[in-house]
Amino acid sequence: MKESNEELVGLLEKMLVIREFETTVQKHFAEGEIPGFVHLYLGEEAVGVGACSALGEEDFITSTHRGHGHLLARGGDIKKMMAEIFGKATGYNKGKGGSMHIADVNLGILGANGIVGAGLPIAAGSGVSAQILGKESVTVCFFGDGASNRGTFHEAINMASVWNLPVVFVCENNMYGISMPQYRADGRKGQNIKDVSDRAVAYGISGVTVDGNDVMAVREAVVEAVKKARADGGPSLVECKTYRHRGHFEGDPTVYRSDEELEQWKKKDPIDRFVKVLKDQEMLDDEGYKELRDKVRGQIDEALQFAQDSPEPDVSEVTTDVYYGGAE
Amino acid sequence: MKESNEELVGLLEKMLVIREFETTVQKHFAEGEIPGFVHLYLGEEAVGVGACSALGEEDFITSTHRGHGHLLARGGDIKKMMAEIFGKATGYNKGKGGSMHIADVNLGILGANGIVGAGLPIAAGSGVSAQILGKESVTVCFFGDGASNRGTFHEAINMASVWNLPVVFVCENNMYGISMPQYRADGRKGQNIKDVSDRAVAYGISGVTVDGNDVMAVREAVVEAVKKARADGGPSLVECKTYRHRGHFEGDPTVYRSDEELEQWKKKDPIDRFVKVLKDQEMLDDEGYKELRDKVRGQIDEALQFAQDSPEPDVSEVTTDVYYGGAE
Amino acid sequence: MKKLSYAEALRVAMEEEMSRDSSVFVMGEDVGVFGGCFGVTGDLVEKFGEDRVRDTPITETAIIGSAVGAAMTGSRPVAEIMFAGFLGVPMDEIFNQAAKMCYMTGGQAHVPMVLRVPNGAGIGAAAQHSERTEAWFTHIPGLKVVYPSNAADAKGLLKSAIRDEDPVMFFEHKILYNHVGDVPEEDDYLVPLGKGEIKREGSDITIVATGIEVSHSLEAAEKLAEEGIDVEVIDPRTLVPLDIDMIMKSVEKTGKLLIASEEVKRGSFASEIAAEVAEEGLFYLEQPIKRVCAPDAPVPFSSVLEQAYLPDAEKIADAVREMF
Amino acid sequence: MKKLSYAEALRVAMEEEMSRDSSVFVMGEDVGVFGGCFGVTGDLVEKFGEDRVRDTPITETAIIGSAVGAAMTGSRPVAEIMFAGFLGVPMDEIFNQAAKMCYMTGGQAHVPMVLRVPNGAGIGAAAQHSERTEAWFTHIPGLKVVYPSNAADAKGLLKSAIRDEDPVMFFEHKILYNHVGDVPEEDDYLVPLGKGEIKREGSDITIVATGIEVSHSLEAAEKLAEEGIDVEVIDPRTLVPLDIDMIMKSVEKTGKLLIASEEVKRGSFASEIAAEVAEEGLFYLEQPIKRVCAPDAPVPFSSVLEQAYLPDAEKIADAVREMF
Ligand SMILES: Cc1ncc(C[n+]2csc(CCOP(=O)(O)OP(=O)(O)O)c2C)c(N)n1
Ligand SMILES: Cc1ncc(C[n+]2csc(CCOP(=O)(O)OP(=O)(O)O)c2C)c(N)n1
Ligand SMILES: [Mg+2]
Ligand SMILES: [Mg+2]
Repeated sequence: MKESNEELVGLLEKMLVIREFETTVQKHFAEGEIPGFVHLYLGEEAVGVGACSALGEEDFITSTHRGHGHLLARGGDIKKMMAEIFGKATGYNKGKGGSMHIADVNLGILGANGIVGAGLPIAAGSGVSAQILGKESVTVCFFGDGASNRGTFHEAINMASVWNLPVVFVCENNMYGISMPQYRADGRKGQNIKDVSDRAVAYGISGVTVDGNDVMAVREAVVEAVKKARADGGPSLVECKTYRHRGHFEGDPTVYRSDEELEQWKKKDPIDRFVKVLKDQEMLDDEGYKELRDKVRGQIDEALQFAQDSPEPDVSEVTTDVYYGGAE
Repeated sequence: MKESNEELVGLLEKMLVIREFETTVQKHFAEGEIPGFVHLYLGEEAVGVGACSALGEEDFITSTHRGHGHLLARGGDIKKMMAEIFGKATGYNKGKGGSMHIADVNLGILGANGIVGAGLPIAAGSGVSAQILGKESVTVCFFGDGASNRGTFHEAINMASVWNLPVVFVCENNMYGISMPQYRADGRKGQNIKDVSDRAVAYGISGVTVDGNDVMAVREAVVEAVKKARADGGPSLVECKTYRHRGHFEGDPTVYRSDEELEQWKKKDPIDRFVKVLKDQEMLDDEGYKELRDKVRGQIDEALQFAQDSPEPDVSEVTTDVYYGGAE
Repeated sequence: MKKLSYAEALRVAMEEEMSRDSSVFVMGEDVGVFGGCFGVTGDLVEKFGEDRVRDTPITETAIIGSAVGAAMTGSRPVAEIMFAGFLGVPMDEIFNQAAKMCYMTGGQAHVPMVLRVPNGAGIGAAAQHSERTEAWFTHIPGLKVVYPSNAADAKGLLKSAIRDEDPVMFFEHKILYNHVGDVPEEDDYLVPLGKGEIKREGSDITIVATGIEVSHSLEAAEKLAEEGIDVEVIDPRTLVPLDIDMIMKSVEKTGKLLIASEEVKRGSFASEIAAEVAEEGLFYLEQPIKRVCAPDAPVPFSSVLEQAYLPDAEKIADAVREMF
Repeated sequence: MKKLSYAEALRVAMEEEMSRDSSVFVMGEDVGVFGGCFGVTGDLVEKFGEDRVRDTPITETAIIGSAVGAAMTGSRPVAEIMFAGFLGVPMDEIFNQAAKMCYMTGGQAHVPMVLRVPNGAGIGAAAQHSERTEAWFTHIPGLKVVYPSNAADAKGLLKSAIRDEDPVMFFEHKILYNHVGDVPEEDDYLVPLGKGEIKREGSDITIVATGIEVSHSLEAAEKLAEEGIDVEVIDPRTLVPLDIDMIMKSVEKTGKLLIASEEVKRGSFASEIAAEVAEEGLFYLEQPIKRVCAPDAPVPFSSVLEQAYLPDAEKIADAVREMF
């Protein structure tokens, strides 16, 4: 696969959109403008962007509680997203869902999800639809290392395997589920294996581990898996090792991890790395990068303004949308 | 390990008890004397007997919907068992539980269970108790191939692994979960792997597959796993390949499997095989075997008589035992 | 009209809807060659193939979770969970995914799926295979809850449920499976969700019942008629949406309300109906409301205990007599 | 007496019981070094070590399933599920294992475990992190269901729950965690399960409320007192067993009953209380019973919508006014 210049810079732009979006959300959450919980994707941008770059229009994704990055990577509308996070009437979900539930069904985004591990069976079902309706769509399912310890992981991947469903299970192993390390030789741990991808064996499917801070590595692995799924080759498991720069949610004092660890990972920042790659290959120069960042910042500022200026939902909305076909 | 003559003949006797018990239940279920569902263990005797022979008094087992054999192997009282299956006041559970819920808590039998896969987390909890209370008990957890596709399998074994719990997970792979083949190259299947024990990799524990119709093979594998667990070596997974001679429950016409398949497996009958071993080693002769069988039959007849003669529970029992500490 | 059992009527409903709409498919444990644990799916797999009649592993969370995903992406799954007692297993998928998806997404997504579940006691299946769990689901906004009491309603309601745009919990009483009744043969025979039916008109007391209790109540009504008590039996048919108007009108007429349900009493849907009437129709009542339910205990195994546990025509009639 | 927050009172209860009885242990997600998602377990892990304060993987079914196994074999687990909205995940383990074990085994086994769960809305946590799900559990015989409304009760009830021989669902309202109150320091301070408390005496109307609604009801009562309406506020403290006598006596005295609950109305425990009174205390009632609950909808995210959704002192007072 040979990507064009534009494609590659496009990947960087998507990562920058996420970076700036999340930084803005962080700031305004701290200022008390955003209710509820916010789980930021800062540091993990390469996973969402790399994986979504492998998908076409007819494809689907399922997302998680840490979902802003997935939605933005898939091309979600920045304004509607920001407005939703602010709980405004103009948001994707009319302010009813918030950060943990943003969806854009028209873009094939089957929703962020507040229940850890809930996306895996939903993704399997999306795969079933492809078979029932005779479509070529592939579904990418994002989930965390912590989620891989839930029964839904086991049941959904097993189902996908025995039915040969066109689903790519993308594990974002950011080393922690809240305070629980995914693996450590000694002490508390979520699981007793170093690589989540080892679990693929249990279902007779292929599993790989890639550097989740390398957008091209993620992209390559997911492109491969999507190709296989589309050719009726069934599901795969792709583990991406990465790290969240912020706490689990905003407000988490992160007592369970060391500053050194964070610093090590910041040196592997996916954006810095990819900028360097593009510069080395002379696809981008300092000026170009600056322009790109300014453009992205402009978009985010606009989205922020839009969110702040948007009206609150009308209280009559409390009881609408409980049923799709209208009221009971 | 070198077993004495008595020990070996004891294993045979236990298997015969199960065989005769189940055959009697089968007959009286057909005659309409037993309510509800009955899942027989005929053909799988070597698993329960081999595994339970590895346990001491302080140890525990969890059982399944197909639990008669486990309870008998663990030394359950034949009369109380038969009476329970008949729903009588003299049964283990006062007639309140029936075939799917027989328990003998004093023998460390934490209950048969009508929910497939429910025993695995319970067994993990029993392992936690050993750690909390500082005991050396080991828990053997029986479950089926079908159960290994439930989320509880995944969650319980993962927990057992990260906490290094003294639990031996014994999978009775009888090739089917009701009508669903555990594995087949083509067509419907419960899972996409030939050996359930391959799943041990996903938890970083050891997994082995043994001939489940060979009581000594089962015994050996479980003795090993128990020894390891007792020495703080953590959990293991032991898969025993076997086959049920009867349908899933009594009344199942078994349209999903062939007569030839059944015949093949009947040739591998665990009792016939073990009798032959004992005879070859001159530990048993025809006469001894006949005596043993007659003795067992006598016990079962007695138990049957006891069950049939026992009174029905008093209707006041409907609302007792809802709470242990007495009524609300 | 054709004589069909309740189980056959359900199968016919699925067959007709699968023929009508190629996005409808069936999935569950042993629904294929085995024909379903209670024989309801029967020979559907022969007619529609393994792609549309999907045998699943033992995997209730994935069954319901994948049904949600399938329904969100254009298919119409009809999923079976083998016993209502197993509904705790996929409870999160029902509660947090199926039921809330439309609301949480601000109406973008919807989940047109049906979850068929055999429920109820009476066959000696003991505590984990005999439960009535419908009350939980009436407490979950976003779900519809259906419970047919006879073969014709079984067909008409299941077809409506499959065509509905929202997730429907569809309860079927095991004892009813073999009940035979006249079933309209038209393939557009639909019973709308939210419309109850007066199964027997009467002027002295209102009995509200669903599922098997409708039969018990009608039997009790016959006995009581001989004693001069004229019973009205109302079958709401769907618990959500509930035809509360029909119940209120009847109570206004009779002045007395008894709710018959095999559920354990505390927290039951029988309690919900009582609460509704105590809130909106209190002044119609000449007598305290009566709930004839199972006691607050799990279902016992022994047939003697099970019989003592379950409400039946005799217990309903006795309770009515106490109100006169 | 000592001023403690509700959260601190809960921690103290656990600490005292763990010191008293070495078979008591705590487990759940992030209950160790993280101190619990809402800080309730705090520094327990420093005091008792990782063996007795166990951080689990994300594994709710195994948490509850293993708690059942541990309780059956001599330990006393206090398990935490992070949000009441996640209770669908281990529902089978609660319903089919914890609750029924004693009955199914004919009284041989018992399951002395406590399941602590933060519940309720008010922090903008949206549809999957704000639910009130206690009604489900009141419909499950074999469970006890507890819900403290203040710090002292929190301590006394949790200690009783840990000492109880049966499985206890212990609900804690998130908004209450920071409420500070006087808490008895004695380490044998127990509030018995099944005993309600009259939190305010009054003669004109009875309000029954639990958890956060007790505060709302007391606030409403103060306002109404100025208007000449004398409100009695009853906090049953445990839903199962329920102190129905206390409620009946109060309704007999006041002739009016309002139940305030943040639950969605249909199928709520508010409905159960209404049904009980409509059945056993109908003739005490001068007015229809009123349930002030959340509407039948999931919890919305936007703060404006969430506020409109939730009952509060104002809404309770308004409903009371309508009854006079
Ligand atoms: C079923 C369930 N259990 C627990 C939680 C609480 N919770 C929210 S996020 C989280 C950690 C998830 O870890 P991981 O899957 O690794 O994702 P990450 O947050 O690291 O991106 C937990 C425990 C939840 N939302 N759902
Ligand atoms: C959670 C759950 N799902 C489904 C069932 C219905 N059921 C009872 S036994 C059984 C098959 C179990 O297969 P397996 O675990 O292989 O045990 P086997 O019957 O073969 O001994 C099924 C599906 C159940 N009891 N519990
Ligand atoms: Mg993680
Ligand atoms: Mg099997």
